[in-house]
Amino acid sequence: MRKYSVFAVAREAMRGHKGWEAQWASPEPRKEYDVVIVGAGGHGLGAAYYLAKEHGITNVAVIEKGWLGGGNTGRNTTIIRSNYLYDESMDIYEHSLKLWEGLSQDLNYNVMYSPRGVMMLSHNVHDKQSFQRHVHANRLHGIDNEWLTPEQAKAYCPPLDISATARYPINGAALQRRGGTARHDAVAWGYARAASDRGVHVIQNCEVKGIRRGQDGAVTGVETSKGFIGAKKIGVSASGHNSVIMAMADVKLPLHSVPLQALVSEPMKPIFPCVVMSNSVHAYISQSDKGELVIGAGTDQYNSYSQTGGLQIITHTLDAICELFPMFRRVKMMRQWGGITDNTPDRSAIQGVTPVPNLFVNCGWGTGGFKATPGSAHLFAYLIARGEPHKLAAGLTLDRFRTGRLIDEAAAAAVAH
Amino acid sequence: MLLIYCPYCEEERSELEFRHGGDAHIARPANIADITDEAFQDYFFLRDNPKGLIFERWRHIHGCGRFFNAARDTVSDRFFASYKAGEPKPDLPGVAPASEKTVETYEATEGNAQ
Amino acid sequence: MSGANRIAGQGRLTPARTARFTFDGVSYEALAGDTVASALIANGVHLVGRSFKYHRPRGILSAGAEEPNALVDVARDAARRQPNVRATVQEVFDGMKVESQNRWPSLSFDIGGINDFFSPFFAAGFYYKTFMWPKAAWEKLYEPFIRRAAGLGVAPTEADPDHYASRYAYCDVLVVGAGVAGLSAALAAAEAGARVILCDEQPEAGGALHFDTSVTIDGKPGYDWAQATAARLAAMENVTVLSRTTAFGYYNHNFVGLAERVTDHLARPDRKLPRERLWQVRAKRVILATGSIERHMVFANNDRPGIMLASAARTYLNHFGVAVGRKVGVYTANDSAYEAAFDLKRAGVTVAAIVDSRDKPGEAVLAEARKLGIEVLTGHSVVNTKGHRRVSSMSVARNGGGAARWIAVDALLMSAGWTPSVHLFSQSRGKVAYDAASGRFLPGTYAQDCLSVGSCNGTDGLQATIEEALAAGELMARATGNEGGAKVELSGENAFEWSGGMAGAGEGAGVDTTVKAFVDFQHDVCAKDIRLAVREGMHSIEHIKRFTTTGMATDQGKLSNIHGLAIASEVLNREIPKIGLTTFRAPYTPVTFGTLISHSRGELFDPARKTPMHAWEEAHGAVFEDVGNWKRAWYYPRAGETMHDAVNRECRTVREAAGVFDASTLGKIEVVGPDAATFLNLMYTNAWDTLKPGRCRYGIMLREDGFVYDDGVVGRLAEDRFHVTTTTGGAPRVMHHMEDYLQTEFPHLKVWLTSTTEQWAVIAVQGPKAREIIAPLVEGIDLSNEAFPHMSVREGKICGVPTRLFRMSFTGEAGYEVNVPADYGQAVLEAIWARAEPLGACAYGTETMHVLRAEKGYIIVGQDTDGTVTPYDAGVGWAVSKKKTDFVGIRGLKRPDLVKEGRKQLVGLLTKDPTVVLEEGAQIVADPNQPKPMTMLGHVTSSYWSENCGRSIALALVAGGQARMGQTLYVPMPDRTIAVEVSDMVFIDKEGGRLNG
Amino acid sequence: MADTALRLPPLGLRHGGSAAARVTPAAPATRLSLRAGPEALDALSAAFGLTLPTRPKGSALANGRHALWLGPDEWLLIDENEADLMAVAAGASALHSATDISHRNTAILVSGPAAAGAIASACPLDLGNAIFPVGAAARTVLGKIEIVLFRSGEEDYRVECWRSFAPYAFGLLSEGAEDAGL
Repeated sequence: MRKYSVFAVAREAMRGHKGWEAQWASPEPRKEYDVVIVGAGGHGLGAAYYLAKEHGITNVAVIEKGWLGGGNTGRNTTIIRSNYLYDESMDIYEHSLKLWEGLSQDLNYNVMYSPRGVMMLSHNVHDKQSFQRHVHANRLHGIDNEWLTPEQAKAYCPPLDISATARYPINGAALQRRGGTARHDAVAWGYARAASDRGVHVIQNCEVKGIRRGQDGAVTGVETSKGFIGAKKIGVSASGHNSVIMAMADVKLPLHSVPLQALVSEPMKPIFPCVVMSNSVHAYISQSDKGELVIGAGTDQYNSYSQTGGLQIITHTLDAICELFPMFRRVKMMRQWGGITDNTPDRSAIQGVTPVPNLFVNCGWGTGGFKATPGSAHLFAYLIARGEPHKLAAGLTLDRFRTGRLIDEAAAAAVAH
Repeated sequence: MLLIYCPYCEEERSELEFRHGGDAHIARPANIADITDEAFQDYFFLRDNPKGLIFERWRHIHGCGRFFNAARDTVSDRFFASYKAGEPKPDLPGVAPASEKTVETYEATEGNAQ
Repeated sequence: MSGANRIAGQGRLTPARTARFTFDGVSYEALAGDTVASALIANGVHLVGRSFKYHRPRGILSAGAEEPNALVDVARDAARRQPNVRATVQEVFDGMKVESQNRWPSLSFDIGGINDFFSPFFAAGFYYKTFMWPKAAWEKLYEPFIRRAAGLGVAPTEADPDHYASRYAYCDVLVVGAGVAGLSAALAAAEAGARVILCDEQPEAGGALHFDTSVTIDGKPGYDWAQATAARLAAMENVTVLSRTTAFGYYNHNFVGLAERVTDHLARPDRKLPRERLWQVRAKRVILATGSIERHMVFANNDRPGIMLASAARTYLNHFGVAVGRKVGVYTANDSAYEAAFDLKRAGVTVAAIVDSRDKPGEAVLAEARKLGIEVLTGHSVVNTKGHRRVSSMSVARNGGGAARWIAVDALLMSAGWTPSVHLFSQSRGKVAYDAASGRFLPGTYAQDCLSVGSCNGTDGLQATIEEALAAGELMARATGNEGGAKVELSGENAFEWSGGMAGAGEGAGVDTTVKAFVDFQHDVCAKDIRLAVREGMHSIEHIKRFTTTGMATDQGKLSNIHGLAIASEVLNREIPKIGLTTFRAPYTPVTFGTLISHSRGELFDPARKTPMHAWEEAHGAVFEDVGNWKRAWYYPRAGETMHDAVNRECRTVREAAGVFDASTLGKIEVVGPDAATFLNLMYTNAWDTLKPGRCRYGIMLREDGFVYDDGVVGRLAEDRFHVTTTTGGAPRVMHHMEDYLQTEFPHLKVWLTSTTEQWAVIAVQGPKAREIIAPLVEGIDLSNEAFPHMSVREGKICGVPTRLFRMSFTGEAGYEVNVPADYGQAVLEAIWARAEPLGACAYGTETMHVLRAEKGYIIVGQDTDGTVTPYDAGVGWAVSKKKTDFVGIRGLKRPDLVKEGRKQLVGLLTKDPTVVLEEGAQIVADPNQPKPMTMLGHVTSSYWSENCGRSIALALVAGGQARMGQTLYVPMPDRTIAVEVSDMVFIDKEGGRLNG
Repeated sequence: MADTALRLPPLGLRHGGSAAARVTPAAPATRLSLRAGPEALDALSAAFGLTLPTRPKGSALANGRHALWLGPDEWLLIDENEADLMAVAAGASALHSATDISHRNTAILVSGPAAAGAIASACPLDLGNAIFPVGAAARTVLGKIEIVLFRSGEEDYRVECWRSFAPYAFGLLSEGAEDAGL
């Protein structure tokens, strides 16, 4: 594979960019693979890449019913952070953050990971108690997260209104400086290119219609719109559609799928330096490299596989954004969209074995899946290769809903992912 | 924003007046104290999350206050029926139950990009 | 003179009505009704902006909402400044300040223009391939540079002083678009008696009739017919006509968002007027008459100022009376552009040539061109242009590679045909279908109750449009139960039927990878970029879009989508429908946040709930804190006191004398009915049938999974009536939770729930002198310990008004909670205060309440517990009935992990140094010297300086806490490690004697 | 014995709106949340001196006493003469639940030709004459709060809300009234 570099770009510039090759191959499926991964999002493609790179398993196909990166990978607001509360969450998100830090170099693909800082605003005593609990837990776990006074928060994010007369005045903020954003499409494309280069087949426009199992109950392959594809192992990582895929193997999961909406403003010159989240008023916002304000809205209340949602969800978020940043009332919304997230009862992901032999699942990332991409992919590859979870993902197993060992970040902190 | 028919108010009202209540027809076991951990997990956590026809609960919380059930398509968000709590699932002629064997085509949810 | 290019006798504006505005500091005159674009062209200004990436000089391309180039910054004053305004839509008002964007130091000399020179390095997606070395440089160097280069306008920096309005509206038929089709449909529906809303984004009705002067309807010139029809509709009682109103989003169940621009065209708007108004329309039926948008031609350097859509030039001439040039070239692939040439020629403008890429244009337009003496070059293409700040000539060559010749022009009009505006249809989740014959995507399968009519439906021809629209209007009216009115009939005539059109790169786009033939103007996406994307493996149109950013600019691809698709189709050698369209997303055109949020700002952003005694508290110096939506008195500082001083004084005073406290925000639910006790047995862990009327009990409520959900004191007023209290924040969800179980799991129970949170003002009077304070005010209740012991409730009167008087305590002192009907709260508090103050009592706030209850080890659900704590963990396992066979949570509570050894349990913590106050949220470890990640045993949930104990106290959730009594643990802080001892949770009056005071 | 405490209603003497839609606080009234099954309706109707409505959005009026249908077993009773409704309810022997909410709720009157428009600025209910005629009542939302809306005349509406939400409701209706009156 041709290495990407400034020199390569310069060389191509001189000859009309005629020399670039396809970033990934578009092969016809083989009869059988060692591993079939369902879902070519960041998690699935990344898992394939790490299977090839770290476990030497290259006879792998990632199958995708649409276009790769077209699910939640390409629809989210790209926030990256690891300052979660519980050990299980801190472990996996910090593992992910460390991989983010070197991902462009590892993939030879600029994913534009930008550690511009993620700041969570505290508006009342309860917020402060909760955020300080995070700050302390993070520090003792070895994760950066610091408490800022309102003045320090304003210095870090000048557009912030910290006047005491605001409806929800700001009494401090928690800041993770290593948190930030990345370019979502580049993550999918970078993994696809790097995986394809190592021999992985990325098969787009190939819809899974069934999961075939042998007499021992173990999986033998998938029925797809391109015919039967044999598989010794299957990993399912299909974000909002995990319930549907897993039902094909008669596995029921504690998931519900709801549309999560987001929007961008028209592009403007740099005005907003970091990522700001406010749980009390339900808003998060950053500015993209193109200059658009990227704003995450809430989920609709009902199960839905439609990638649209109600206008009231958007307006509710904008209420809060404009209350925090009254200057933005004259800014215009340019595009709104939705993605389908699959959510667990404790808002933490499930990654692990299933009751079906050789069928592995990676689901329930809810609204927090993007930031987990490299970490989740890396550990999912380990799970598929070894048949048992890596210790960093050992807490994310399915049995916790039976035993009650929940990882309830939401209940503990009421912090939106 | 949905327009939801409330079977008690006998008219369609804005979603703003309603709160979603999860899956319908999941009865709390009468002997709940005695069921197994697995049965409790089934009752409290595991859900079909169907793509297509779903039977779900709504509460007209800012209206008549009543819980009721509805049948809706989770792909088109179209309602097929609303009925009072306690009534059985209605017959829905012509409506296929959601099934993993008949996954919607990609275009149905995703516009027309291929 | 309102501009040298204004042609006397042309257009519909009134020459006598002028307005002055500035563009980049230069003052110009405009006519009332001008857009910024028409006024600039009238004044000979063609260079108005710079493109996003290459900073290419750009002019005005269109005359409508699809404009990608002419984006300007418009200001009324410093705070009323709006970036990224389309000059083609914005009407000029007197005193308006317009600035160009994305250029430095000036529009005509823009340093960023160097990007155009280096553009070979900035091919699509180049940034994915570079800027990776050295690693740190991305954040420090490359990204800031990219960010500064990108972006268009400058964001507002002051709070927006304008206000916005909103309106929910219902109708039988919503008609979007007031062109021929929309007006006809609205008329038919309205005459049939339907409730109709008709909206159009332009100031006046007419749509294409603004430029198409060859149309007559019912014998009138088309534009005049449109105005008359709009006026007729507006006069009808069942019709609402909204101009300057864009239907921006089509949501579920025929819910359509409209944005009405109310004052942005006015020089001195009435301050009462909102700037914009959001309409949230729920329509039984929707008729989409959204028309179509002319496409540009894709050829080399097709972006120079002065190159514009043919229909736009016609609009500027026929509506605004402005000639876009004096020697005009036309480059087209369909007949409609000929009419622009005819109109200009008739107005005295020289038409250099009509270059038609087709071999056989329509006969009628050819004949007319001949008659007017206009040279037509069929089978030719424009292959290049010259001119820096304005086009100066076009290079024309016969198709197939003939020799090119340069023709001098000062404007070049182009048309590749018309793209139906199916945006709203697509947003409604209808599926478009590709019509190969006409090369258009048209409405295919409908998902909602709507119909498309006219050119957005691919209907060509005036009379066909009228008939289709009339039929649709009537059908939709009938379908919504309207039976009135006579059938509407209309007839129209037009000079020419249009045919032709093409999509994709023209001859002049070349296959050369250096040619800049723009597909997406704003984002500088050229035909070559789309080819590159395909070469790099981007085969889905969504990949192509995201890789090249075509269609992602502020115009959202209104001009570029079809061209991009056609080029991809050609390179991939796949038919257009096999490649598909990208998804259309709302909004149709950008909508200000202010409009979307309308009233929700300041005090109307989120209700701030105040108790009935709020004014009294304010007058007595209270500082308030936010608890949920409530404003609660936090502490009452006296002159010179810090918060710490005030809280210490309040804490001491309550235990030494007494204190009064506003507890009104606690949730209250009246549970009434013969099965009330049975119901509470199911909802709480405790047993309620044993509670006698007149007595109270502390209750714990669980979720089904066994975790603590809420708590509160419940008083039994009668056999069949309970007064339940909940936490302040928990009131609504507890009510919902109880209703859920009552209605759906236990519907057989005869019991009803009513929220009474706000019926009662609650004044807690706590401390040794509590009884002395209230006794003289109370009637009908024996306050003695024997008659009215701790945890009792009585009904009687206080200060002459009814009260529910609770003998209870959240402080550990003897005390009362006086409930009175809310409107009496302040007066009763005043009466109590009049007695309390002389007795040395104080008013105290929530902070003191927190300290006092912590001294007694009383928990606060939500602070000392989170959603992972069982009653046993929280030290209130005694409240879980062992006898009951059912209550919500009984099974969840028995799950393996909830009964496991070593769970986190609530305990007391005493710092070894009593003066050190722990930080709430601080983490606890056994070994402070272990490496990170440390094993954390738990965290501090509550921590205070206790003036009454003379030391700090804390509560904490600690793994295996009960078994660690007396152990030393550590709280590592950034600057030091604090040693603590695990203790009992009760720090004061362990026997509880003070309660009976 | 202390003086009898004075009543201090939440909205005081505020006024707002526009000429076309006046917004004013209603006078104090007694209110009851009445809950009962169908078998108790006759007895309760007799006790209250009006026929409790049984149709959605229905209401009944007798001598300044309104009964508004809120749900299939729920009515809001409002007595503008401040009669003791709890005492009346206590006199009915049929099984029911009566809870005094006189002070929980407060009311705002919106009247004038633009009254419906003022309310529609924040209320998603269809207020068309055919669907919300004079006498119609419904619990619904106004902006971010819950209200009970009652149409007492062609151009007269009563907005009932909880007392702590009243300033918000009043502000919202006043803004809506200004805009609707333009």
